[in-house]
Amino acid sequence: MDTLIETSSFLFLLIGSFLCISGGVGILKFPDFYTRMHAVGVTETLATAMILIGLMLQNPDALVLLKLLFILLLTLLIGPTASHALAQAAIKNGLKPELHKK
Amino acid sequence: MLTAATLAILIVMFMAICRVVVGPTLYDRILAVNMFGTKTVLLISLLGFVMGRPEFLDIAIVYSLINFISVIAVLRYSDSSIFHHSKQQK
Amino acid sequence: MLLAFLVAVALAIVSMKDLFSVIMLSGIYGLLSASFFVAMDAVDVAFTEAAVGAGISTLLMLVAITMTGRSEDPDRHKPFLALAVVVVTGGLLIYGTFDMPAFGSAQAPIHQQVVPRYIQHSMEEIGVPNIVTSVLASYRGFDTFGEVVVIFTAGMGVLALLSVARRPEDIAEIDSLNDSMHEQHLILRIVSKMLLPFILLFALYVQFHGDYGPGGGFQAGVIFAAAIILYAMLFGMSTARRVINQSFIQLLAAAGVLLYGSVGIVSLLEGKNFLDYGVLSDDPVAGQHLGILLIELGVGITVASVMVIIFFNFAGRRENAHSGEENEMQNNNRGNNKT
Amino acid sequence: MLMDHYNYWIVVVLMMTGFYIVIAHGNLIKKIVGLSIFQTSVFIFYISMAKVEGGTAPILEEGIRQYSNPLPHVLILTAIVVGIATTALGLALAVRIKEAYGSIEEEEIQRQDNLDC
Repeated sequence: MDTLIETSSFLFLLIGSFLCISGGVGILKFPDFYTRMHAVGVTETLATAMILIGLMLQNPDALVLLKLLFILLLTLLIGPTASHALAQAAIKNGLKPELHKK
Repeated sequence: MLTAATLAILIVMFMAICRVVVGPTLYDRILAVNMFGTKTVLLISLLGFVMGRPEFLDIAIVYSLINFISVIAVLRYSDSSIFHHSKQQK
Repeated sequence: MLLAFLVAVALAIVSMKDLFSVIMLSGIYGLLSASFFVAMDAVDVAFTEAAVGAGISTLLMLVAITMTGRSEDPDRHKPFLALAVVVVTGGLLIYGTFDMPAFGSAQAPIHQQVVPRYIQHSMEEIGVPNIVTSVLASYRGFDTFGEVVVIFTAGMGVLALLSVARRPEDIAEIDSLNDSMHEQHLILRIVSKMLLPFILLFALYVQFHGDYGPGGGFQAGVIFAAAIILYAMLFGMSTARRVINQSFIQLLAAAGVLLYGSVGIVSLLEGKNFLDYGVLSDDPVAGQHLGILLIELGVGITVASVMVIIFFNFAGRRENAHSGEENEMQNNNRGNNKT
Repeated sequence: MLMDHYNYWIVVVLMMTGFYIVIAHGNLIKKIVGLSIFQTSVFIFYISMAKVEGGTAPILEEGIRQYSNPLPHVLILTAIVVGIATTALGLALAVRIKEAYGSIEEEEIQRQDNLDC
């Protein structure tokens, strides 16, 4: 039974870190602010969730699980709101997305 | 496996720093700071597991809160500070 | 590894022109140094550095920047002389580090004299697992008392420097300005409405959890202040002032220091020296617990109220700078449409 | 051998960058940032001295024998909070200077001082 947990947590961590790296590459490569914003917004929340779940499987101690759950809920709540606020402020201050790019 | 994940996160943090230094517009920098914050939250929880001390998670919670508050503060004051600043040039 | 990042960020700060990105970088610098402290097993310190170094100092600098303009003129007077001085001092210091003990070696002199005593005896004498809190509160109670007074005076200093005389009609002016600006942050307000009780609760958890895990008066105070600042930012200064008015906060700051001092005096009256809590209840270890809890509470109250005072004054000064200009614009508008 | 003193060299390099910022830059706010860099490097110096190889965080638990040294942590804890208090005061002064002199560049302020006296 625990080998199953072990492999699944291993898998989660792997996918999580891969998503993280894709987010990192996204923030460097994408030409325009809004595309970068998209890359970071998506991977940030998902990768954090993946890695946290991977950590949860790692160690079934009650208190730790509770705290990890807190962090997970918090990031799920905070991530999108921060990106929303950022986009709203950017548009309001006249940062026009470049639509005509090839 | 944990160390591999911490290494991955360190690389991503380095990318975020490059974006902050290079970032043309102001909002790129705020975006990179936000991303950096969430990655440090992950790094700390991973470090907590690597070192076997679970109290690190309190710090991770505080981190995500502070990161959220500073991003909101930056946005709240950036639009009015530009407004304030541009008026002086008029 | 982390240290290499730190150096990179520091060098970037040197080369940056635009002050805004300098503050961004100083935020990242604080975050990085806090995660370095975590790697170095300094749990409490990472906690404080995260809450203070990354959070509050970036915030304060930001508010200061909105008043003092963002650009920084690039002239550097005689940089090479400065560079030379810096390089020389750096060389001497590095030369100094050669006879330092290797990093992380257990035989280093610092670990020999006092520390083993603390590690062995702190459990029986004070019964608090977190040695850092026990040393902070009871072994070195007097220093922490002095430090709380330092924070209090800093708060009073900022109050004296920046407190703005509120003319009655001025308040109406600022209220109209504030409420108009905050209508459009709708989503943020809802999310922070959900988040605020959680942050306040977490601050209390940190406050009373200081004995067993990382935490304590300072960190709890800063988190508490951060929650209030978030509220003040999103719902406007005037509403925040109505919820927590200025004089009450100043009273609270003084009360924190008073609480701390009174605990000391009580143990003085009982015949022991100034801050020896063993006396507070019949058996000494329970006395220590009680003493530490009260001390942490006093510290937490002072730190929270001083941070709020500092932020309110900074933001108040900024609102005033804004409304000052609004008045001029309105005056000259009124002026020219009258003519 | 090289790794032993790596931490201390990094601390010295950080200290020097902070020192350089304070000396070479005219802008007051930039100087305050330089000071905070200088300060944080001192903290890092203390904490890296406190680390014991294989020691864990100074919170007593049964099975663990080897702890990192808790004393520098206490010192740094108070130092950080005092540091934030001084930074707040410095910023408050910078704001008042801006209102009094109209700019926070060192030369500008000195020029106006020479004019007054």
